[in-house]
Amino acid sequence: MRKLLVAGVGVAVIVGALALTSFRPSTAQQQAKKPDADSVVAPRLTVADSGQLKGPKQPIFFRHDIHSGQYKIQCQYCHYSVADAAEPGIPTLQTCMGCHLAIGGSDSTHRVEIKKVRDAWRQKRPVEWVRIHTLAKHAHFPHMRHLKAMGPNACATCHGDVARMPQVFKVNNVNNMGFCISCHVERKVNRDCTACHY
Amino acid sequence: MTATTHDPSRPAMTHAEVTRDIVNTLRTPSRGYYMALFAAIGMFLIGAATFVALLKEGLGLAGYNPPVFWSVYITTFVFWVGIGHAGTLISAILFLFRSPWRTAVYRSTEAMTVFAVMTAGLFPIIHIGRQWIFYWLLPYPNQRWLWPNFKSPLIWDVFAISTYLTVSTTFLVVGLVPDIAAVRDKMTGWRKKLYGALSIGWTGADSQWRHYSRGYLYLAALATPLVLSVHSVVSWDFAMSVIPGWHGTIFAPYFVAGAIYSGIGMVLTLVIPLRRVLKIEHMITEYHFDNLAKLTLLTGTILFYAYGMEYFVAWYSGNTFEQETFWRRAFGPQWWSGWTMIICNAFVSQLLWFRKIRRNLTSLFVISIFINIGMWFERYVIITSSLSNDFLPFAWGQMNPTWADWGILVGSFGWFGMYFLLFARTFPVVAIQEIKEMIPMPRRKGGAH
Amino acid sequence: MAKTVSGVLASFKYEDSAVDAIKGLKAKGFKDLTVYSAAPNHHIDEALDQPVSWVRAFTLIGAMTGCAAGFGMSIWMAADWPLLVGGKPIVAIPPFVVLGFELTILYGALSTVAGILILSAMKSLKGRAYKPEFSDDTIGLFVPCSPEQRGAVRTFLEGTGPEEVTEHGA
Amino acid sequence: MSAPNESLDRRRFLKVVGITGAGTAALSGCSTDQVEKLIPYLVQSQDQVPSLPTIYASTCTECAAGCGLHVKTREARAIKLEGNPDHPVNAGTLCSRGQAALQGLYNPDRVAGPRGRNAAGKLTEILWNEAIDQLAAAVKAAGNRVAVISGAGAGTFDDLLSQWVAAVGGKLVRYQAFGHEPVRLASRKVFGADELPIHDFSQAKYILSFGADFLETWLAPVENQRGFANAHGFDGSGMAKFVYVGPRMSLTGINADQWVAPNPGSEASLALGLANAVLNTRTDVPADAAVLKPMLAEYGLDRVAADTGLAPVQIRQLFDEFASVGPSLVMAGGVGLQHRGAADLCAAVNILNYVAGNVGRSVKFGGGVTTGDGYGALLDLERSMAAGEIDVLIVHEANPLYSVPKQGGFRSAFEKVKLTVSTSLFFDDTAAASDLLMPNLHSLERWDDARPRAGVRGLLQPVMEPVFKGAATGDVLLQVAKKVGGALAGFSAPTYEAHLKSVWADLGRARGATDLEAFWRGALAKGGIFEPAPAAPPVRLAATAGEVSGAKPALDGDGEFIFSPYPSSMYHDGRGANRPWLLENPDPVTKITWQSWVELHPETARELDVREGEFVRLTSPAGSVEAAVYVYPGIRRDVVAMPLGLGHLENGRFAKGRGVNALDAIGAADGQGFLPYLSTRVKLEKTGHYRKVAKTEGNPRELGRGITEAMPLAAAVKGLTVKQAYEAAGHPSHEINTELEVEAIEGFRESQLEKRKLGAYALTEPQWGMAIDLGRCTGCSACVTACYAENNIPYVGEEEVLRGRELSWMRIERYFEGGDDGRPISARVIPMLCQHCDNAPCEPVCPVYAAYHTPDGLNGQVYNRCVGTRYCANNCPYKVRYFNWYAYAKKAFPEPLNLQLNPDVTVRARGIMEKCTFCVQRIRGAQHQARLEDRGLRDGDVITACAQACPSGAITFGDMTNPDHRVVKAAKNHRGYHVLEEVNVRPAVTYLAKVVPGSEA
Repeated sequence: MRKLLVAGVGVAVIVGALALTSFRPSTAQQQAKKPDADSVVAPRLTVADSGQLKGPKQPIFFRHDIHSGQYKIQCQYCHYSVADAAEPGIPTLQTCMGCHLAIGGSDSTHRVEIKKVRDAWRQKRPVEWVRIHTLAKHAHFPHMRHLKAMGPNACATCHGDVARMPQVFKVNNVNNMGFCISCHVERKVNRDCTACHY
Repeated sequence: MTATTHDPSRPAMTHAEVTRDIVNTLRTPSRGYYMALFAAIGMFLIGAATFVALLKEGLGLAGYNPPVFWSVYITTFVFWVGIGHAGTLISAILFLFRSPWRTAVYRSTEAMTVFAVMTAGLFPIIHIGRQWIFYWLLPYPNQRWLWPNFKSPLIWDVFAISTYLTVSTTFLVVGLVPDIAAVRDKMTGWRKKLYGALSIGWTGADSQWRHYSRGYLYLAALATPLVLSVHSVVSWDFAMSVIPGWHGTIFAPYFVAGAIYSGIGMVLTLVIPLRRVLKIEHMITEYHFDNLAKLTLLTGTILFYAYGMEYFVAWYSGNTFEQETFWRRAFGPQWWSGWTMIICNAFVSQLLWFRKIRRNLTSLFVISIFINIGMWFERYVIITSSLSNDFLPFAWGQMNPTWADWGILVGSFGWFGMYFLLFARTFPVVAIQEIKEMIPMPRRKGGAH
Repeated sequence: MAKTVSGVLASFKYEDSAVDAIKGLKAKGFKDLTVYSAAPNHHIDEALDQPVSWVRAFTLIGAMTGCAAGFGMSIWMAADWPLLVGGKPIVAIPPFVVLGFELTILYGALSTVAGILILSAMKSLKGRAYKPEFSDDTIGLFVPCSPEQRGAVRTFLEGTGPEEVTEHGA
Repeated sequence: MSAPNESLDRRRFLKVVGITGAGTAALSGCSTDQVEKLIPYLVQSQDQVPSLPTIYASTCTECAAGCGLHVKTREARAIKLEGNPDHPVNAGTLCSRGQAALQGLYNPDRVAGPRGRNAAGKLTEILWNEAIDQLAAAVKAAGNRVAVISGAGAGTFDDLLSQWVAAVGGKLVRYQAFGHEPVRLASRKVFGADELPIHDFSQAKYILSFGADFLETWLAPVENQRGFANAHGFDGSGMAKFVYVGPRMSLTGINADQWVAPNPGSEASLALGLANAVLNTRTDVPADAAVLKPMLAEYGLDRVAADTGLAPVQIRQLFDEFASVGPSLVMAGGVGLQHRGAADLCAAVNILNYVAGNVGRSVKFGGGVTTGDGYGALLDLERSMAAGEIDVLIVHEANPLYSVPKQGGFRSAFEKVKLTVSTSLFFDDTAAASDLLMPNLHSLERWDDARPRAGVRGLLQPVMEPVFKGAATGDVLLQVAKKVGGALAGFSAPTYEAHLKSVWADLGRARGATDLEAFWRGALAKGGIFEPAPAAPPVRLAATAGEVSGAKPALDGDGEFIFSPYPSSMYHDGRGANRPWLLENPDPVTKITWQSWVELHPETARELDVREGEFVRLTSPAGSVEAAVYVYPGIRRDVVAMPLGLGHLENGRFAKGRGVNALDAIGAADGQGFLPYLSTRVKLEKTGHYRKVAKTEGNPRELGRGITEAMPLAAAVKGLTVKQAYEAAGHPSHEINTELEVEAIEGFRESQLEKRKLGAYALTEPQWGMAIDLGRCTGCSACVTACYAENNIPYVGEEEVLRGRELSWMRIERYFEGGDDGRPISARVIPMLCQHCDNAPCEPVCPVYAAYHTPDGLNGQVYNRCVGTRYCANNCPYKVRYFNWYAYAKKAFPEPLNLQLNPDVTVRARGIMEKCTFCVQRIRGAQHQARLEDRGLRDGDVITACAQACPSGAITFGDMTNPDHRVVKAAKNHRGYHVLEEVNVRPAVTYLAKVVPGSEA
């Protein structure tokens, strides 16, 4: 009988506690770590390794760590509309070929992948990349506003240190509203619903 | 004074007989009972199927016709919440008033309350557009950092209904414990074990009765304001709006009276057959029904007044919107529903002025059916006809219910009946210990006390 | 099986005999009697005359907690993310009264039940003799006493006209 | 783009419009788990930035008016059509039909590619070169037995076509169903000018229309409406009076200040009577008008009264008013009043305009507006087809098998032709009967130009890759020419695009342009070249001017009712019948959607004992039609009317078998060069069956609730408010609250305002507001279509409309006044949209804050938060919240219609509430832009879709806290009022009371 009593009391207490307490969802977000220039040397990987790497396998084993890390190509070079439009813009094959007409790749692992790009270009067949950061269709995220406010290196705030990723993976669940809000509260900026939802 | 007495509130029985007769109600039931149970389950399945269809296709299946955005579902919701009120009134308020006649009936009415509110509780979920996220109405911590809007009457509703359900359930269970113990001591085998567990070690020792009686008193004291508040809150779902026909200050008392009226109607509908089925006619007697009927008459008359007052205010306010609404309530496209409500509630209840009718179970039963119908229509009229024609004539529209509306309505009765029947079969529907409390124990020396 | 408490159990069909027995025993200075009855019975209460139950304290505290919780929750949550609706103040007390009220009742009721359970559990009935008919039509009276005293108690009880008297415990 | 294009199938098309994230608007649901592909463009496109709109200028081909378009494209898909602000005809606005051209482009029932008849006579897919070979062979064989029916307006294509036909010696008939032939005939008769006049409303002080529905289908509706609004709208000092003469109040009619309904056919007599009155009273009549005196003298008051059956006092009043007020503008020649005397009526009106001195002022000739060769020419062709003199018939941009009444022999004649070719984009009635389908490209997919009038040359350019395997008919002609050679050898241009460019090169040279490429690109960017019309010599009366008769035209049959088929403002000549936007957008007068109906006068209905929705059969010598009755007080008792445009045998899933074709009840006979629509009497009998009429209206009367306020001109000039006007007119004061109450309300509001100033709500943001001038609004419903287009509003279809579940965020409420109480029947319209109230009743009742107030004064609706309790909709006094009872959006946009969805707007899922957002997506877009440019918002940065489309410019939108925004001035106007002010919800939308001439409102 006593056990039952304890249980009974417990329930009452818990009900009370629940209504009173309310914890904040932890929305720890990974801050932009400035890749210190020299240290970045992309590891040698073959497409075979891409299976082990985090993040989805892409039709072409494109190496952000080489392009943006090792060779320090600005994000905006390929993601051309990120500073003036809501959409960052996915580089066209033409953009790729701009360099890869000339650059064939330093070693075999690169050559294989670059060949894929050239073939696609020859066959006029766009590459179908697997999307990693997807936002629900009812949320509108204007990239340009965020770059305007946080500067050109703001990308890592949400996308993580892509410059060190052989294969891009999702660092933050950008589709979690809490992820956006925690930042907006912290920075004391607009929290109005219709800023994103319309 | 001896055990046989002229006080009609005290059945002329000994404690032993009381226990025996009530425990007998838990023995193997009649065929009639099973038929009733299966009927209820069948009806419930109809409702369930309809709900699945709603989930799959959308609320469009029901007869909604903007501007009528609420209709049968909310109507039925309010109907069931209302039913609940009679139970708590009888078990709690009359307990405080120490009115003797409640004893025999309060257990069954209280059970009715719990199951009615359980039924009502389903409707807010059924009627919303995205049923699968109904829980967004609850204030639970979430990663979106969002809370519900406590200024919304609908949130008040959520709290009122869940509180009401919890409290009346507690009240019922607490009341049951000593009786379960009594049953336990009469049972054998697994039944004894079952009731033994449920009686959480009740022995009827003075050390238990002492706190029990006190606690029960306070529970009643808490339930009393609650029962009055719940239907007030429900009425505010409407009264807080700007819609002519809803935007009324008398809504709270009006709804509470209506709720009790409908509740007692349902009590009559349930108890009249129940006492026969369970062979407890000698415990629930004409005397009790007479009192129930008087209560019905009182609340029915209050409703009569409220109806009149609504029309008076509409006229007296000079508010063209109100006037149009009430004119159409009586003579508009849905006049029939308006008149059903007035006849079934305002007029039929007046028959109870006659003692003959009050004490004749057949007539009472018929009247109770009228009350149930009338009170369902009252909510239908208030909700549907008020919405049909509000401010902008261009946007007016009439709704006609479809199978999806009726399916859910039928289902709700099935769901309710199912639980009630199972309860009547499993637990004493008459409060053993309270009856005994009223029957003085034999005294060797005799004489009054 | 808990070890039984040593004592004498008497069962009465007649209310006044039970009352006499209780009075008598109290007069003899016996404490901690346990009286079983199928329904609360004020004659027995008088005979035992015990202080009023403390359940009310539970009720009061629970109710007050609930009231605080109701208002606290609604006010804090409204202010946590201020959203304007219908031109009303962000923190508007009148609507929050409903929340305060509902939780008052809810907590009040739940803690009352908790009170009943806790208080009646304070006094353990373990090992005290009990008979099924106590929940029917018989009043039971258990007098815990040392095996030595049993005889005396028994004889006293038999004098008060019980149905039967039995001794318990090793 | 290369001509007949085999390689381009839709799959590739979809790749080409490679989608970046927001590219396609998918249903708003929280599930984003499914793997999504990112498909970039192959080549960096010069003018496409993902998520930013690109605007191309083009020209509308939905009617002959030739309005200029701005085509808004996103990720290389056209998503919205807007007016070209630089264009002289429509000046930046657009009508419903023009906007719905988008649903022509993406119409799921377009002919996907060339089709030919196989052995079994079934139409089957063929290749373009096969099709061209077949046509070429046939043309070669046919020699000069080739004919072309073309609905293409004047322009380079038309020129090419006529040269082409001339080269083979064939027949070319330029035919448009609504060709306004009578107007043209009259111009020839009275002024010897073979063209349609251009009407300038701006100076008119008195507007008189003899059945000319200039707001719907008559000549250039958008231009007319703009002019009408400027003339008839109250400008602070005065306004023009508008009198409508006709058997029934059309959309144009309900906008009249006075409706005159003479005996059908007697209008000419009235017009001549007016001319006579002017001649007798006015001194400033042109000298040469004297010759008309004897002829006009016949039309004295008595004669006119006898002819028209109007009360002499009313005629007298018209005579006096018209003679005294000037300058005026008189119009005639509407399809609805096209009886056998239509040419005479138009001639009479010409004379009236002439004597009133309007010609050259409000009625201008020399615009060179022509509308083809007319119905007469078509019937001639029919004869030679029937006689077997035609071997090859090409039907281009016309649907004669629908628009020519069945009773005539057109279909049989058509079937006699050896090879019938249809270039229609859609599988319409004519295409279905043709042997060879060579679908043209949509006007948004091809190069072309249009020459609606002198001085205006609009350009059309492909704004996106073709959706289907069409081929520009211009290219087809050239290719055929190459194959045929011989007479056609002269057509050497490689493609039609090249031909067009060369033509424009000449235009450039003619204008002394040195850099032709720059000239071309300039024109392309501007949408064409717009120059003032070359000065034309003033027209004078022709010798034949006097031969105008006011005699009553004949009517066929002996039924008791005169049958008046009239053009629907939505379906036009039937081409709108397969566009859901137009089907669901209620008829501006009857508010009926998706159905055909028969209009009956209430008393007639009472006599016949028929109620709304009851089916009746109209029988004339030509045939019979059945449709449900709509009881309409705005029609003569002896007339029954029916809208044209529905009742197609084919023409796609939405149109096929929907409604009935009113033409089935009239004869196809030629009334000297035009089709006399109003030419039959019909018998009316009940059929006994009934169907609810799918109208969006609940109750047609206002019940004195002051929803659409109006004030007399006298009061308006004095600058009175609505309330004052009431009192001035001696009406019981329209009191809302007593002084004390007002004080209390204000005081309370102040305290509330203080309390709510929390966080974002410090009222530092702009507060968006709108003003709608009911003096300008005509109820044309262009705003409604614009709203559907901008906000991805799904249509719900007939069945759901019957349950009142349409989702039109912006709706036009139409209320009738008078008619039953001695006052003459009239109608008032009011656009009803979310009022974005400060004290919005919908907000506090939402349990989850899905409806709430944004810091910038919007009434926000967060779709993804909404759980669908629908309390907000119940509690909205304006009933402007709409619920997704089913997943409407899922079935409303069948491929490829879904490509028209606006990526900036969430497509709403099932079970949630939606409503007008003041185009919040446009507001946010403008704010983003302003922020990037480090500046604040300026007036005009944000224009809502409705305001942008409104041809009358009745809607202004802006920041109410910023005094230099026009909306602030508009809202402060003394005519301003709020609907349902007594509910004290503080709407952000201010309505400006309508002004009616005279001293009675």
